[in-house]
Amino acid sequence: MTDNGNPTGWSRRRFLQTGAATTAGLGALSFSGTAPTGFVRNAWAQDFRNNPGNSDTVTLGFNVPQTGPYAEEGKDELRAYKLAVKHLNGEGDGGMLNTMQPTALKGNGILGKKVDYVTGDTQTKSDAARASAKRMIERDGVVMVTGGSSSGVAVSVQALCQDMGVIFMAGLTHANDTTGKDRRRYGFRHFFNAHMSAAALGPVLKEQMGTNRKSYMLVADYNWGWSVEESMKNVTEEMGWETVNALRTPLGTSDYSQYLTPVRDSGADVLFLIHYGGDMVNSLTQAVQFGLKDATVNGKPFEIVVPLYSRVMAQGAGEAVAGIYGSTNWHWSLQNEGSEAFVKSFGEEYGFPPSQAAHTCYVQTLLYANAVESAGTFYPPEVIKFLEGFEFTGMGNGDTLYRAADHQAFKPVLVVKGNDDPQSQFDLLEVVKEVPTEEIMYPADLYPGNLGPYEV
Amino acid sequence: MASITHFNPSTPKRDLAVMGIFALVVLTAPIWATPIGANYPDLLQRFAIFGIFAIGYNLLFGLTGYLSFGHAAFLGVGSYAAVWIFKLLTMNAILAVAFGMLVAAVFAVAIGYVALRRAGIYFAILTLAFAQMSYRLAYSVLTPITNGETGLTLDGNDPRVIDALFGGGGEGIPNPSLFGLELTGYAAFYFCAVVLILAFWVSLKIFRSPFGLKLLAIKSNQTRMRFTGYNTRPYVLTVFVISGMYAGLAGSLMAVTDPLAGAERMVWTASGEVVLMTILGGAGTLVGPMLGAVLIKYAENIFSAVNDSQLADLFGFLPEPVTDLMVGVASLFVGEGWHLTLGLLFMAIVIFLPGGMMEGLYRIGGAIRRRRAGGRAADNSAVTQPSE
Amino acid sequence: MDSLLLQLLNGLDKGAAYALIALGLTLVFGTLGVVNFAHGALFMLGAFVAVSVNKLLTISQKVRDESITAFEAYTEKPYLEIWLGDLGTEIIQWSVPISALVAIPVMLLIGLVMERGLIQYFYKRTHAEQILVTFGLAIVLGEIIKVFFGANPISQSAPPELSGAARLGAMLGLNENLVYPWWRLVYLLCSFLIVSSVFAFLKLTTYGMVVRAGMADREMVGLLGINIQRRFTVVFGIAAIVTGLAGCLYTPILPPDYHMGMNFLVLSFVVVVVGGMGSLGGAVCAGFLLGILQSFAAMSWVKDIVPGIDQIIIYLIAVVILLTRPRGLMGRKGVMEG
Amino acid sequence: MSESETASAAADKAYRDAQEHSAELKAQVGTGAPDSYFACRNLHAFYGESYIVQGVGFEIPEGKILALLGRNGAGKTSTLRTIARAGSPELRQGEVWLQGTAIHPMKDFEAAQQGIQLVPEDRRIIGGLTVEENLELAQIAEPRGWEFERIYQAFPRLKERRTQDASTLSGGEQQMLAIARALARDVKLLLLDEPYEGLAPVIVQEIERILSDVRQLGITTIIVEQNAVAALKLADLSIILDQGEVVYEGSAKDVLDNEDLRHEYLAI
Repeated sequence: MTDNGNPTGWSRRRFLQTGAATTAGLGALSFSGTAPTGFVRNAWAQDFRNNPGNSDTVTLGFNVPQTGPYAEEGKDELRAYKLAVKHLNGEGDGGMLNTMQPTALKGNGILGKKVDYVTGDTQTKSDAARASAKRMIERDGVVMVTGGSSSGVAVSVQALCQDMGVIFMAGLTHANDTTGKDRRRYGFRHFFNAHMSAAALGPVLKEQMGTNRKSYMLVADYNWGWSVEESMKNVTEEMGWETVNALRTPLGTSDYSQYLTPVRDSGADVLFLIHYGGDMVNSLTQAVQFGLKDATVNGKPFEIVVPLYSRVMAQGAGEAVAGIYGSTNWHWSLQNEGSEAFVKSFGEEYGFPPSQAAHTCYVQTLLYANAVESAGTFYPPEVIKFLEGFEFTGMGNGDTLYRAADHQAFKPVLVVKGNDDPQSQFDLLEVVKEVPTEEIMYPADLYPGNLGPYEV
Repeated sequence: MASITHFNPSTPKRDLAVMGIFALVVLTAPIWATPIGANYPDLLQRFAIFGIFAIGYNLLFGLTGYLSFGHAAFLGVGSYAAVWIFKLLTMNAILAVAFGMLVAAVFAVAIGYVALRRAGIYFAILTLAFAQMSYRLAYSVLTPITNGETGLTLDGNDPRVIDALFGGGGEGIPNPSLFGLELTGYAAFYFCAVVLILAFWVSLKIFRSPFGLKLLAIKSNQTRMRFTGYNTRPYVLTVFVISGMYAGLAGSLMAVTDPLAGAERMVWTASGEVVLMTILGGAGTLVGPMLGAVLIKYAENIFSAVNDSQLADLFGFLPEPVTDLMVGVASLFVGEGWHLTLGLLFMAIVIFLPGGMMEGLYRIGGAIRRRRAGGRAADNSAVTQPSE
Repeated sequence: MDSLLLQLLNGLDKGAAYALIALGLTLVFGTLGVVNFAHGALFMLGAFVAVSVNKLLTISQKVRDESITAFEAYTEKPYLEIWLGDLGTEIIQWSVPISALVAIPVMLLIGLVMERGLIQYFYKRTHAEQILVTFGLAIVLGEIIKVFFGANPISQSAPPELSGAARLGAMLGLNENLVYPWWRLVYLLCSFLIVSSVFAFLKLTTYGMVVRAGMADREMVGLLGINIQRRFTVVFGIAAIVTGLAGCLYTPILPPDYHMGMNFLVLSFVVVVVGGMGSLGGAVCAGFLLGILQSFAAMSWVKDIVPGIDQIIIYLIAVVILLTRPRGLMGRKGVMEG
Repeated sequence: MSESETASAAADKAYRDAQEHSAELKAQVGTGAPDSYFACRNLHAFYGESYIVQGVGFEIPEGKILALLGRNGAGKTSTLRTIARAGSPELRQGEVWLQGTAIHPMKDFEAAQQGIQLVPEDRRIIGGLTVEENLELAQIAEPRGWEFERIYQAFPRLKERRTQDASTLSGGEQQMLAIARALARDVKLLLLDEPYEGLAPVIVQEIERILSDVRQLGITTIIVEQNAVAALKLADLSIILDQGEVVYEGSAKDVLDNEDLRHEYLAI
C-alpha cells in the first residue's frame, strides 16, 4: 500500500512534474487538490494510504447525492461541508469551532495543513457512491470520506473505506445496521438510529396517546424500513400497544392510496409512516388527504407518527405535517450555544437555517479534524483510537459520546411535532422533548457486529 | 445503421490490425487516461467492465436490431452469482466469473425464450418487465439471497469451502484473487482488460461469421426470412443468450473488482444506460459501444466530481466578475448539473451524428482522405436533387 | 366488501392517471410513430405549471421576522391578499384548478415547440435514435426544472372546499369508515372529462375524423390532398395538454419534483403496450385495468398468499398479456412491430 | 461483404448505366415546362438502396388514357407512386409536369391538390371510418370534385352502405369506393393501380362498366393492370416497362395487335 497500488511506476508526483504544464482543462482541474504520496514518511514512521506527508494541504472527500430524489438534502450537506472547511481554515466566524469542547482545533487547517476538498455524486446508489468514493481515494488522495443520505449507501461506502484504509464519517444514515451488524472500524456515525428514534418516541407517545393504542405501520420495503419497524414495534408493544398490521410498501411508490385505505377498517388508531424522503412526503400528504388526521377511532383521536423527520422533506409535505410526531437528530431552533453559533454562521452564509443533515455533516467534519489534531497524525488507527470513546459537548446536541464498541454517537434525541401555526417559512417543526441520552442508550451487543482491524 | 460496417471492407489482415490496435489502446489505458484525469484503477476497471457489457449488448442490438430493455438483469444476477461463489467456495476470480456467466446464461435462456415470442417494442417491454421484476424482488422479497438495499457483501464468517480446504482464510475479509495474485487496483484493471480484449475478439469473430451475417440479414428483413422458410428464432435466441452472458461476465467482473452486488444494478435505468452507450458509440459497429461506455462512465465519474471551488481555480486567471459569471454558468453543467451535460450530449450526438460517435470518426477520417485526394473533382455530385 | 369498494376506487384513481398519460403517449405513437421518452417530462412539466402558477399567485410582500436574527426570515403576505382581501385568499386556494386552465395553452405551446423544434426531424430515424434523443431531452427538461425549483417535492394543496375526505359511507348508508378524499374524486371526474373530450374530438369533429384516418393510413390521407403532418403536429400538442393536465391536477395528490416524469415514464410505456400500440381505447382500458389490479395486489391477504406481488404486479400483467395477446388488449396490426 | 452491400453496389452501377442510356431523356430535363398536358422525364426512384424506377419518361395528351404495362416487378406501381409523390419510393432525379406545373418538387398532398389522384392497388379504404366519411375525407382539401349526390347516383351501392364501416365492404364495393373517392376530388390526372385485382369476374365486369363511364368524362388517366387486355381495351396509349425502364411506347391498339411484343414483355 505504499504507492497507491500504482504498478506502472508513474507516481502522481512524477506526472505532476512532467505533465502538468501540458495538461489543460478538465485534466488540470481534476488534479487540483491532489497530494503527492508515498515519498515522505511522517513522524510515526508508518505509511498509510493517502498520507498527506509534508504537503501543504490535506484533502477531504464529500460524497453526497447531487442527482436523484435526495439531491436537495445532498446540496444542504455540501453547504455544511464547505462551511466546515471554511471554519477549519480559519475563515468566517468559526461557527462551532468556538463552542466545541474539548477541542484542539486552532483554525489553521488540520495539523497546519490547509483543508481542501473534493466532491462526488452518490446518486443515492451504492455502486455510484462507491465509484465516487474510490475516485476520491484513488485519484484525489483524500484522507477521509464523508457524506451519504441513505443507509444502503452509507453501509456500502463504509465497508469500502474499511477495505481501503480511509476513515468514513457517515452523514445521514438512520438504520441500525450502520453501527450494528455492518459496523466497521473505519466508520463513525454521529447521526442517531432507528433504535434511538423508537426509544425516544416511546415515552412521548405514551404520554400523549396513552397505553391502550392499536397501531398500523406502513413500512418502506427495504432494510432501513424493517429496522425501524422492528424498533418501533419493540418499544410500543412493551408499553401495551398492539400492532394491528405492518404493511410493507414498495420503495418509490408515488400513490399510497391502496395501502392507506385498509387503515381505517383495521381498527387501528395510530398510523406509523416508516418512509423517508420523497416516499415520506407522498405517504404523509396522502394519509392526511384520506382524512386520517381528523378521524376519531375507538373514541380516540387518530394519530400519525413519522419516526424519522427531516425538515427538508417536511417542507415538501407542506401543511400536512402539522401536529404530526416524529424524531429528529437536531433542529435549528434549539437554544444552546453550539446550535446558535452554527445556525448563525450557516444563516449568514446561505440565508436560511441548516437541516439536520447539514448539522451532522458539519459536526462530523469537525470531529474528524479535531481527532487528527489531537492525535497529532493522520495515521488512521491513531485517529480512530482518539475518536473511540471521545466525549465532547458544545456541538448542538449537548454531551455526546462516540461509543468505542460500535462507533455510534450517543446524545439526546429530539422528539418533534409538526408546527400547527408556523411563524415563518422555516418554522415547520416544534421540539416537544429532548430525550436524555440515558433513555435511548442500548448495549453495544444488542445488534452484534464486528468492527474489524485497525490496520488494513 | 448496418451500413456503417460497410465503410470497412473486412479482411482477416485488417481484423488482426483492429485487434492489435484495440489491445494496445486498452492495455495502455493508464497512460492515455492520465491527462484526462481518468487514471485511477476504479474508473479504468469501469471502462473495461462497461465496455464488455456494451460490446455484448451490441451483439444483440447491433446485429439483430432487437432492442432489449432488460439487460441489466443479467448484469445483476452475474454479480450476485459471483459474490455467492466468493462467499461459499473461493476467492478465485475464475470460478466466480465462470459461474456468473453461467447463471446469466440460464436467466437469458429463460427470459429470451419467452420474450422472443414477440418483436419490436413488444420485445423491449417484455425484457423490461422481466428485469424490473427481478429488481423489485431482489430489493424486497428476495433479501435473504440478495441482502436487499445494502447489497450482498463478503463477511468474515463466510465458509469459503475451497479456500478453507487449502488452508486459506485467516484474518479479515480476503480480496478476490487469480491463483494467488490479489486482484485489487491496477492488477484488477489488467485482469478486466485482458477479459475485455478476449470479449472483443469473440465479438469480432461473431460479426464476421456466417452466423453474424445471418443475424444481419434477420435485422434487414425479418419477415422475408420467415417467408423463405427460415426459422429465425433459434438464431436470435442464441445471440440473446451470448449477449446475456456478456452482461453476466461484466456483472461478475464488477464483483471481482469490488466484491459487492446490489439490486440497483438491475433497475431499468441501468438497462437504459447500456442501450444509450451502444447507440451513442454507434450500434452495429465493433468499437462504437466501447467508446460509448467510456464516454458515459467518464461523464458520470468526472463531470459529477467537479465543484465550484475547482471551477473557480480554473477560471481564476480572469477578472473577478468574469470569473464569477463563468463559474456560475459552468457549474450548471458539472457537479450536481452533470446530468444536464449528459442529456445535452445525448441530444447533440444523435442529432448531428445519427450513427453515433463512430460515424463522427468516419466523417473525420473521410474528410482527411478527401483532403489528401486534393483537387480531384468530386465525381457525380452533379446529380440534381428533387426537393425532399 | 367495503374494502374492496375502496380498493376499486383507488384503482380507478390510479388508473385515471395512468390512462391519461398513456392516452397522450398513444396519440403520439399512433400519429407520428415516434417513441417519445420525453413523455414523462410532459407530465412533470404539467405539474410544474401548477407550481409556477401557485408561485405567481403568492408573490408576497415580505416582512422581516425580527425575532430570528441569524438569517433572513420573513412573514409573507401575498399581494393578492393585500389587494383583494378574501377574494385573493380564495384565488390562491384555488390555484390548482386555475393552473389547470393555464396549463392548456402552456402545454399546447410546449407540445408544438417540442414537435416542431425536435421531434419532426426524427420521424424517419430509427426507434433507437428516437429513444436516445427524447431521453436526452427528458433529462435536460428535468435538470432545467431542478435549476429553477430545486430537487425537493413542492406540495400543492387542493381548494379547501375540495380537500379533506368525503364521507361516502355515511352518504350511501354504508360503513362509516368508507371515506375517500374529495380531490381524488375530482381527479377521477376530471380524467373522465378529459378522456371523453379527446374521444369526442376524434369521433365527432371533422378534424378528429381526419386524424383518425391519418392514424389508420397516413399515406392515403396525404394522397387525398391533406397535409396530415400539420394535423399531427396539433395532435402532439393535444397529447401534451392531456399529459400536462394529468400532471397538473395530480399535484395535490403527489407533491411534484423534477424527477417524477422518469418515474412515470416506464409505467406509461407498459400501459401503452398492454393496451396495444396505437389503440387509444386500449391505452385507457389498460390504464384502468393496471391501476385496479395494482390496488388489489396491495391488500394484506393477497400479499400474504403471494409475497411481493404488489411489487411486480404491473410487469407480471404486462408479460401475461403480451404473451397471450400478441398486440396487447386492442392493438392494431403492424404498428411498431418492425 | 454483407448482402445489402452487394445490393447497393449493384444499384449504383445500374443507376449510372441508366443515366448514360437515357441521354435523350436527359436532354429534355431542365428545359422547363413541356407543351404536353402531362409529362414525366427521366424518373429515377429508389426504395432505400433498391433502384426501382430507372429513367422512365413519357407524355400524355389531355383526356387520353395510358396503359402502363409490364410484368410483375417491372416498376409500374412505383412509377405511379412516384408521379403521385408518395413518400416512397424516393425520387432522386427526374421531373413530373402536369398542365405546366412542376410536380416533382411537391409532397404527396401538394400533388393531390394539383389534381393528381392515385387509386392504389389495395384500394386503401380507411377502416374505422364510414363509407361517407371516406368520401368526406376526399373533400377536405381543395379542389373538390363530385358532390355526394352525384356520387351516390353513380354508385347506388355506396349510398346503401353510407353509414357502414368501410372496412366491412366487399372487395368490389371497396374498389367502387376507391374510385368514387377519387372522383370526389377534382381530378386532373387519375392514376389507377390494378383496379381489377383480386375481384370476382362478375365484379370485374361491374368495375369495367364504371371505368368505361369514367372514360366518357375525359379524365386523363394512367392505368396499371396485370390484365393487359382489359387495360388496353380502355386505353388510347400504351407503355411497356421492363426492369424499371421503358421498352415500348405506342398506341394501345398496336400492343393488342403485336403478338411478339405481348409475348416477350407481358407473357400473354
